[in-house]
Amino acid sequence: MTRVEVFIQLKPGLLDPQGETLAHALESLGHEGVTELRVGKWITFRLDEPDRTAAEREVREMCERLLANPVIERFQYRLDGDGP
Amino acid sequence: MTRVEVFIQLKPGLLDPQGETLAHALESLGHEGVTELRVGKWITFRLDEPDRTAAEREVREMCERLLANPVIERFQYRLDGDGP
Amino acid sequence: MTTALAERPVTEGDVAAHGLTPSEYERIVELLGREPGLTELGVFSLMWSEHCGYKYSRARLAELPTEGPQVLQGPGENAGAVDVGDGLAVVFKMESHNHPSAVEPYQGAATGVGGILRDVFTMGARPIALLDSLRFGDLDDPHVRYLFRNVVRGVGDYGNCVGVPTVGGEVVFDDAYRGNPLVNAMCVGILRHEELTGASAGDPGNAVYVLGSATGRDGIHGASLLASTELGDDTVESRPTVQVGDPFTEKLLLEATLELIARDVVSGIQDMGAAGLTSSSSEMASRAGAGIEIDVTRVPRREPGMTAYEVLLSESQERMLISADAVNEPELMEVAARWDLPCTRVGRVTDDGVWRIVEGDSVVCEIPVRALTEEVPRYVREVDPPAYVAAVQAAMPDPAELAAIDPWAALETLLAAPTIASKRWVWEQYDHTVRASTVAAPGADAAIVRIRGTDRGLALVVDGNGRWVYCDPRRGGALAVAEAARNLAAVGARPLAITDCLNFGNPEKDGVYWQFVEAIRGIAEACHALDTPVVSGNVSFYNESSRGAIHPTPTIGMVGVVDLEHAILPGRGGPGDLVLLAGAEGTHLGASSLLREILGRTAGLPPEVDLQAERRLGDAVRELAGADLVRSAHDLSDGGLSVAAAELLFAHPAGIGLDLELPSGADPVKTLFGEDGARILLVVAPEREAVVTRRLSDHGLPVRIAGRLTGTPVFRVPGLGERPRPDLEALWEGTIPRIMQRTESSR
Amino acid sequence: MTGTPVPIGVVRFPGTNCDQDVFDAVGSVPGTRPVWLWHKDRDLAGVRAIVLAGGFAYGDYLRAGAIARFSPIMEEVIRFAEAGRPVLGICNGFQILTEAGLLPGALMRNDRLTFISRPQWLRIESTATPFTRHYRSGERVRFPVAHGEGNYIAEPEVLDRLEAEGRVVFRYVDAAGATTKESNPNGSARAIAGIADATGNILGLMPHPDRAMDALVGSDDGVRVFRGLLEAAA
Ligand SMILES: Nc1ncnc2c1ncn2[C@@H]1O[C@H](COP(=O)(O)OP(=O)(O)O)[C@@H](O)[C@H]1O
Ligand SMILES: [Mg+2]
Repeated sequence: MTRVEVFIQLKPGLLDPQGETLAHALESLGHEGVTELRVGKWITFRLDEPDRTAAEREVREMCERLLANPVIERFQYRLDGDGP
Repeated sequence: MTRVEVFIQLKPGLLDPQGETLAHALESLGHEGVTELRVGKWITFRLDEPDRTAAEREVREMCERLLANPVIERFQYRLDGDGP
Repeated sequence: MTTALAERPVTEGDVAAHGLTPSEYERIVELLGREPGLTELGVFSLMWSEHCGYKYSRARLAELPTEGPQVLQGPGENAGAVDVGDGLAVVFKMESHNHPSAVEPYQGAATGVGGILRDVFTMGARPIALLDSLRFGDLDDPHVRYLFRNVVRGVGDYGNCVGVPTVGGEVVFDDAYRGNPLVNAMCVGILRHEELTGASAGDPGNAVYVLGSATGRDGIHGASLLASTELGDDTVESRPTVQVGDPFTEKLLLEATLELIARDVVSGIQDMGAAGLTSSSSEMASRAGAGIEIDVTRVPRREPGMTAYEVLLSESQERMLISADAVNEPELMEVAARWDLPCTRVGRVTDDGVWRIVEGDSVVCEIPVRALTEEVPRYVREVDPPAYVAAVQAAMPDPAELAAIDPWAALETLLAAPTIASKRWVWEQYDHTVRASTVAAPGADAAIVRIRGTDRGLALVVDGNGRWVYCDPRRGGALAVAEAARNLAAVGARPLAITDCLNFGNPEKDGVYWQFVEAIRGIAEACHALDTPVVSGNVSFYNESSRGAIHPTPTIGMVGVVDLEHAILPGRGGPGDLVLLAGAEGTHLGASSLLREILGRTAGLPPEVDLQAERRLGDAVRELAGADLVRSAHDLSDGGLSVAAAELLFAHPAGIGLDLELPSGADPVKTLFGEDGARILLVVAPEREAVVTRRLSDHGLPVRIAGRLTGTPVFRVPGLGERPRPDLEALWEGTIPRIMQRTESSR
Repeated sequence: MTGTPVPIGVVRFPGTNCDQDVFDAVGSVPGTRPVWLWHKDRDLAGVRAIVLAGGFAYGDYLRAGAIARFSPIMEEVIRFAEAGRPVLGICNGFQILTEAGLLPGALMRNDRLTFISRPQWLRIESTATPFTRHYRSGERVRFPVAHGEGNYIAEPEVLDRLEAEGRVVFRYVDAAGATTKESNPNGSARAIAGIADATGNILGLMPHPDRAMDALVGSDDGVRVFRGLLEAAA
């Protein structure tokens, strides 16, 4: 059982209306120091694929085909505890 | 400048229809080994607060007050590269 | 000051890369009296593109009737305006967002809705309704399902958030649209005559402001590259230019804009849509016969390091260009601040007729305004019908093949065809009740929204049949207008005017150009005959993919008025009521849904249009409605009498059934599935049958008793047998939800 | 009703889009005077009752109602509500009331994952609130629903307490009055469409009584909600 985390965000340069609105809200709550705020997705699951490389290949394919929208989003993933 | 990442997820036990639908979609694409899939939020920003403890206190407050809804969600955060 | 000429000289390669012909380039040099700079070249390539400059369509569009006593504002402004009495006017327009939706269906559809909303509220009108006209390939294709789901989500999320009800529309599925879906959105707004505002820069000396979102690199070259070229496999390349919509900011812009106009603070205001700052500023100046000067360094940016070129051509959404007397600046800023919208002074209106762009203290562009807006090259040519037409028209199946069709199997197949099946799956995702004014919701032949403060409503519909236009563009164009008018008649409404969205392939190809010319002829003829001038519209060319051009698809958005007390609403009446067929018997199967769905063929000629009959039918039904002689109605269209009767039945409570009678000796297939126009089914009380029949005859219309509503949920055709209503209804209601449960593919 | 009309506040947040519908609904009841309340203000202008209208305050970004809940006006609304004065939250207004902690639970994304817009049958489960006193207990009414995040959820104990204390005010049902999977538009726990606080003076519901004020647009079942609101305010 591999524990998988996928991180998805709008491509840089694309407008992130949610992020902009949230940043303003935080500011008006007194958190002035917040910049470059982006809101993305965090997807976690377990994958029944003991072989590390196979698991990695499969996760990448999931991201490209379904989890992320290649037109406007970019993704990262992490298997078990390893860094993104 | 502290780089902040906030991770928000529905509390365990709460039904996550979006997660279930995604899991089904993955399965029908041939990814049978996927279980316990949850869809959450990944919020990233920079915080202009050099002092580590102060930054951490501020981020925690943001999460508790606004970013997560304690009734249905739980959160984690990470400052700069440190583990969640 | 340094000038544009300081940029490196333009090469032949640059000219080609900007999609300009050598002769167009010569014309530019002539107009400028010098070689253009690179930025200027980019500006010309946009403003002279079909999308902004209408270089292929303008001359032909002139054939459309645009005048009438009811017209307050015809084509030329952001939207048209028509008088609806009580000092009120309805403002409306339809626009396409086809290529952006093909590239990114959710954002493409959402920003399409955003753009058409802005076109209406910049006129000073409050948007009160949206409609959408959609075309996709075959739903069995996983990618088509992906496009369909996300386009519908995009239309819904945007309109729902802004708070404008989406009250009607249409969806057609045909392989002809597989590589290139169509997403046309129509917005309808209302205002008092005196609030009608233009997008003119007004007097020289006015200050120019940008209101709304900051400018990013969104959609650079979107208008020219996406809308003025075919979608090829390299479409991937245009993907980084995807625009993301922000309906929340749009809602703030809407309120701020209407407040500014009500307070008379601005002299002109225009959406920064296709070609962004470039087209909005040059068009505003052009309308005022003035010049304009803008300093791009003052335009708020979302990203660092943007060039003047990028700022000029950016298509970032939710931005407005405003011209106002500088003395109003404090009030302008106050309103903007209250709605949390950035507002920045970026330039001024001048009297030299020059479109001047400066970056700090250097001049980037210096172009006569008219060169960008009036001197656009116009191409007119005479072309012959393409070869396919004769072939398709001749390809009718032989009578034996038609006679072999089993009517029940055919009806079941038609009801389950996604194009004919219920679109509930779509409109349940659209907020169609916000504003608490929706009298006839999606599901009716035309939507009705009440006009607040009056006892009348607006009746709204969009219609278009690309298959018919493909088989005979002229007839198909006229039939689209006729069907829209018939849909309004079926709710008791009187048509006022139309907007159109002309979706075609590449006009540089003779065959496509011919379709365009012929279709406009047909639309013009119908608009003359039905007295519905064209007050606004949009042309979308280059709807092609590696698989060729789409079916030529003009979609017609028609607006009418109805006296709410006498509106005909679906589902009224009950067992014992008669169903009358107003209009002739069906016989025509050419280019019909039957051939398409049962024989898999697009063949033959579409039915003939009898515009006088359509007009008489409309007059008669409105007269009957006014006298409360009709309980409910449904017009005949896709699938003919049998499908219309079934849909009429499904609008009634579950316990109701229907007996449908065929004239003795009639050919069942032709009678049940013929798609001849000028026909409406009327539900009337038995005791009214005589007077209704007489009144219809007085209008010179054939009429017969086509059946009756019964108290048992069965659909019966004496002589042919019967089917339980629930079985047929399950096919009609269940098809799209069932198909949409299957997996999808984003590629 | 005689005397000077009773002022009732309608709050406008950026992104509220049913404000005019609610303003008109309130104003249609003889004896009331609808009053706009602006999100940036801290002054309730002497209103005797407050309605939080539907829409997409702050675009519903992050979570529906999450950002609006921190507007200056909300501090006053919370004080007003805690003083036992009538507060009605419709759709987005209900979401804001839960985010503000004035009502328990939360509204999650519809289980169907899509926006749902349709006429909806509801059963009146409690007539003990001022807003529902003009209905019969168990009566069926029809209001439109139109939302993407109406899936009501709360801890089981909370749900039990709401039921026990008669604070479940509206429940989703079908035309026959039964609660079925199809009759529940969003997956709400126990088909809950609207709830009240312990005093009954704070009511939140997802369906739109403000869009059910005239048979011409499908239903006038909502009129009595606003009549009750006026009486509670008077
Ligand atoms: N995309 C859509 N959005 C909203 N309503 C739609 C859409 N597609 C179809 N409808 C509604 O479904 C009903 C049937 O549509 P259609 O079959 O095109 O009607 P007709 O054949 O009478 O023109 C109409 O009320 C129409 O408004
Ligand atoms: Mg119709």
